[in-house]
Amino acid sequence: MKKLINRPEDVVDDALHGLQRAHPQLLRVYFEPTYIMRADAPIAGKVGLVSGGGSGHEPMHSGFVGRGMLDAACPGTVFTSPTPDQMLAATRAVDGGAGILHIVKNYTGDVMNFAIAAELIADEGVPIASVVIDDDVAVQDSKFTAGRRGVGTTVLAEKICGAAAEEGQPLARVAQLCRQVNACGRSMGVALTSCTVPAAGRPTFTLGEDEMEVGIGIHGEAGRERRPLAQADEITDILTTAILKDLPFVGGDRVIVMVNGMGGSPLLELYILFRHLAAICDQHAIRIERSLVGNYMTSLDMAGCSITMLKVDDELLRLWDAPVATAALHW
Amino acid sequence: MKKLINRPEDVVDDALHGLQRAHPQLLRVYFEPTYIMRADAPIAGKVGLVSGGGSGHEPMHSGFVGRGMLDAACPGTVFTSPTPDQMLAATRAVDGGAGILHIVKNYTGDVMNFAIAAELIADEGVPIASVVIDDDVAVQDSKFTAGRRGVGTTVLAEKICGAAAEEGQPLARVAQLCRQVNACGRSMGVALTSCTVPAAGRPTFTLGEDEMEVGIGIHGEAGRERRPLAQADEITDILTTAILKDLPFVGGDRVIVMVNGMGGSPLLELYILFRHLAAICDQHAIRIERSLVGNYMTSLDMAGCSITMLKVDDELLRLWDAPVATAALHW
Amino acid sequence: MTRDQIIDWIRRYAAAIAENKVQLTELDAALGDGDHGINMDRGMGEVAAKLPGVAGSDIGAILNTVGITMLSKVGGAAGPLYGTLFMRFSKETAGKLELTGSEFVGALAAGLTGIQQRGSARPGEKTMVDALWPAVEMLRQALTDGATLPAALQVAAAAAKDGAAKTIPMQASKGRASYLGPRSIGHQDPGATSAYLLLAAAAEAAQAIPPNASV
Amino acid sequence: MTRDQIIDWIRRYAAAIAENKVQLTELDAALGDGDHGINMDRGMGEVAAKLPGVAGSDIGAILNTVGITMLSKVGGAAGPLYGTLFMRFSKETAGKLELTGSEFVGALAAGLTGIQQRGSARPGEKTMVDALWPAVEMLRQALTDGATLPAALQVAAAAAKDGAAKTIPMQASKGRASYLGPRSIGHQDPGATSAYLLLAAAAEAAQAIPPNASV
Ligand SMILES: Nc1ncnc2c1ncn2[C@@H]1O[C@H](COP(=O)(O)OP(=O)(O)O)[C@@H](O)[C@H]1O
Ligand SMILES: Nc1ncnc2c1ncn2[C@@H]1O[C@H](COP(=O)(O)OP(=O)(O)O)[C@@H](O)[C@H]1O
Ligand SMILES: [Mg+2]
Ligand SMILES: [Mg+2]
Ligand SMILES: [Mg+2]
Ligand SMILES: [Mg+2]
Repeated sequence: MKKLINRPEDVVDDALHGLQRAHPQLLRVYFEPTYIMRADAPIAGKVGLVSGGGSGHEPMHSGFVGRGMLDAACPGTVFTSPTPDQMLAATRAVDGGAGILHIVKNYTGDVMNFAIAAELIADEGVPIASVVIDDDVAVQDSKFTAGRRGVGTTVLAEKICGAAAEEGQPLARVAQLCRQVNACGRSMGVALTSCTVPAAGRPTFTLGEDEMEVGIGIHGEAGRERRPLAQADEITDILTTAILKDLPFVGGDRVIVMVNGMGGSPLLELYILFRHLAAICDQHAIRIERSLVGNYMTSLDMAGCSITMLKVDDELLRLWDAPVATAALHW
Repeated sequence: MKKLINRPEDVVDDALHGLQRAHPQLLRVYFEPTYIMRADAPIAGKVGLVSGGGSGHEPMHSGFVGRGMLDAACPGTVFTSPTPDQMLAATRAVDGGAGILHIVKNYTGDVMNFAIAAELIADEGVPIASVVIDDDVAVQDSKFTAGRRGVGTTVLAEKICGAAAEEGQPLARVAQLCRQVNACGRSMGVALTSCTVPAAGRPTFTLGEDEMEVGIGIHGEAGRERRPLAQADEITDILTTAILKDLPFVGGDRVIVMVNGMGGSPLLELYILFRHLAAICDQHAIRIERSLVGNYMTSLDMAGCSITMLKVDDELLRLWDAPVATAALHW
Repeated sequence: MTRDQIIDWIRRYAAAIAENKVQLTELDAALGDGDHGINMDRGMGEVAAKLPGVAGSDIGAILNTVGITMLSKVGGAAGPLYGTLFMRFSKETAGKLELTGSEFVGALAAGLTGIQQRGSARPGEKTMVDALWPAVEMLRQALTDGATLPAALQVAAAAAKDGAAKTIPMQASKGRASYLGPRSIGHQDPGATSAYLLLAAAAEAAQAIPPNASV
Repeated sequence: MTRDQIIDWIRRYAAAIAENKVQLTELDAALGDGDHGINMDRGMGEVAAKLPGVAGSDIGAILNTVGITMLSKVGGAAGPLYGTLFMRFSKETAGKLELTGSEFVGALAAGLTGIQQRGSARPGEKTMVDALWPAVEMLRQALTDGATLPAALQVAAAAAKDGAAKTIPMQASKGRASYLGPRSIGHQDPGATSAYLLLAAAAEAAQAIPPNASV
């Protein structure tokens, strides 16, 4: 295991201490229970946005805490959902009197832990809404699954809802925007290598030198199918075709696209995917309005990528363009 | 070789096409010869900043093209310096009448190619200054070497000089700032794994499961020494001690620090390094004024990191804080 | 079952989790994300550390601490599920210093109901429910048939073991394993396995003289 | 050496680089960044493609095209160095359709001087200069001693080969290999190796009847 870490059991706490020292103007890190809060929270009269999930996906969510995005993030240990006490403490800390939105990725653990937290928060009389993001087209949404996983659309939802909350929109509206983003966003990913969880010390799964795992989750869960390793354009075709078909995205649609690295793939490669993605959008007369290319929702050191497409209207674009000041997104 | 690429010989061009499509508002990509120009260049009366180097270090330099930073970047093939015709075309394109600064990393190839370009540009009557960045403390600067390599300080120099040029400072001043940044910046890196150059198809070097290469260059060049793999804090000690001693940085100094990932190491790990780096600065009463944590100057898929420290004064800090709008740095 | 035996149960469970940490994690690597053993061990380690501090309380209070600790220290899917099990168990046993067989099975059944409310899994979906459900059924049956609680818990543990083994040919439709579709077939569910360990620990504790019984 | 032989020289050089691409790259992986063969081959491929278009020009114009093409297509350290060599060679041979021995050695010496001005390497620093310097010396010596240009180029190529081999025990103090310090000892310099191939190609071309001589 080739990692820049101290003891495997300390990776999350060590990194959070570093995060605090690197961004003292932006955020505050608290421990026992662990959460990250934007430096100026709570903001009176503003809906508080709280998200969270297992660690190992950085910059998500800690890198999205700040003005115009999240009020707090609750990091679990690596790839393990955080616990209700964290969510409760974070929610209390950022409560500005206008209610709280929990943005939850659809994994059984995350959903249950956030649900328990929401019950406790509601008991305290704080208005609370929860939106579950489930945008991964690799998973069939049926009664035979836990439903689609929450992946890349989460990043876009946090940005857009953060902007709406920042300009003072009420909880019901912010939650509705979040549901809209979830309804209009689709993602799919591919792994070229496994990741290695520090506590495990070896790769979660093994892929042959000429194999890839298509439809991978962000925790090293197996994907939809194993295939021979393909070139970038073919990979882009596979992911984009599945995404386009699913919503479906059609000619005339306007989109925000994200080409996201899983942690071990260089930026150079992500731009190679973007080239063909843009060509596919051209073919379908789908207009790329904005884009993100980089590591936003990673899976430790996994080589691979995911593509997210979000159908937008003027209002979503306006909120996307609104100022944001976090460690990972800033404009 | 597990890479998201098409043909190895096309990686740079493919990625540049993607870059253009991802950031149409920010930049324009030109081919034959290849360079990337900020979308609104040339800007009359502004000193033009041109940099460049081999590809495979993304986001450097293409990700630094834009308002408040570079006017143009010249990418070579992977790990190979670009050529004078690129620099000449880029320089002509961004010439706003106030002269041009070339920011060059100290590698024999880069220096010679930029030198030839500068001679040709001077022949055309364009005022031109070149500053060579050589901040890598892993290399002894003596007559027995090609001098110290240019590494992390380059990123900081491009930001700071870009801000000075943006506010209309003259060429002599912008060049002098660049020399000041170079004189006050120091870096050192470590590799946990080799990178794999697409055209080569296999790792440039091999490291045992329990080895690391200390003082690595950004092209897979061997470093100062091979050592047993250490924990993050010890690695931070090794790099920081070498950096602090070299300038030297002393109590009361104010610094911008960068903890830079080499491409294959997750952000989580970089923050772990930052934690101990901050503790070391505390011990020495060195004040961290600003910080960057992330992949800014990479070496393809190499796992590893580098640390850069730049001693700053109020003026450098002011220029650091000035607005910047590029694909990789934006505030 | 006495309070000391309840404490012994939890202590034995923590030890069994620690012992099977790697195996549970490997089962989860095949079906999920490879953290079940690590998460359970982290949580049960915290629980074990807290037991001495609550050893003088009633069974309900002790198991409430167990539940809350698991809820806040295990994380993932198993944390809220086991947390719910113990918190429901605790509600049923508030104020008690000893449990009869029917009190024990009633509380355990309440815990299982809690798990099913929280996770909405029925038997056959390849989850911990597949171990817990037959265990509760067989426990109730054995007690009805006149067995002592220690004897009935032996039967229940065997049923849990069997239930866990029967998850092997199942296709998962709940939790992370469900993403695998048919590829989830052929592996034993980690949560069902840790649930079997819970019943096995209970059977052992009911049989044994707890170490601090004389104190 | 006739114009056609000059063209043949460059064509043979391009072929030799293509043939030794992997070996040159491996030498560079040991001492530098593992791209020398790739870079040279990319550049010489472009050069070879341009040769037919300039075959009717004089030697100076042909080698100017070679130099400019290498300058803009090779990159790295070798691009500007070989580019400079050919551009200086071209300046000395402007307008010529055939070169005498002394014209050839004079032009080659000018090219070497250009390389040394650009890179400021002296012999012994483990660079291409270690192959080129003895080659120029021995070429001049052999011609002075009365050898024909083909014969003298054989001697020069042997000297270049020997010079390249002598870089093995050297410690590099120029270029990327210098970062290795003492670890640079024990490997042959890639640039010296490609420089030897240049001389070997010249010797062959001078000896051979160029393929398009009759055209
Ligand atoms: N909806 C559910 N109902 C009951 N048990 C479930 C459910 N979802 C998952 N589980 C159980 O949780 C176990 C996985 O726990 P764990 O690995 O700790 O959580 P995670 O899947 O979040 O990593 C599974 O083996 C299964 O027994
Ligand atoms: N200052 C110099 N003078 C002469 N030759 C040099 C100098 N620096 C490097 N070289 C030559 O360049 C060769 C490396 O070329 P190449 O690998 O193409 O460039 P780079 O080092 O930029 O990757 C070395 O083997 C050496 O022979
Ligand atoms: Mg988990
Ligand atoms: Mg090179
Ligand atoms: Mg798990
Ligand atoms: Mg090289």
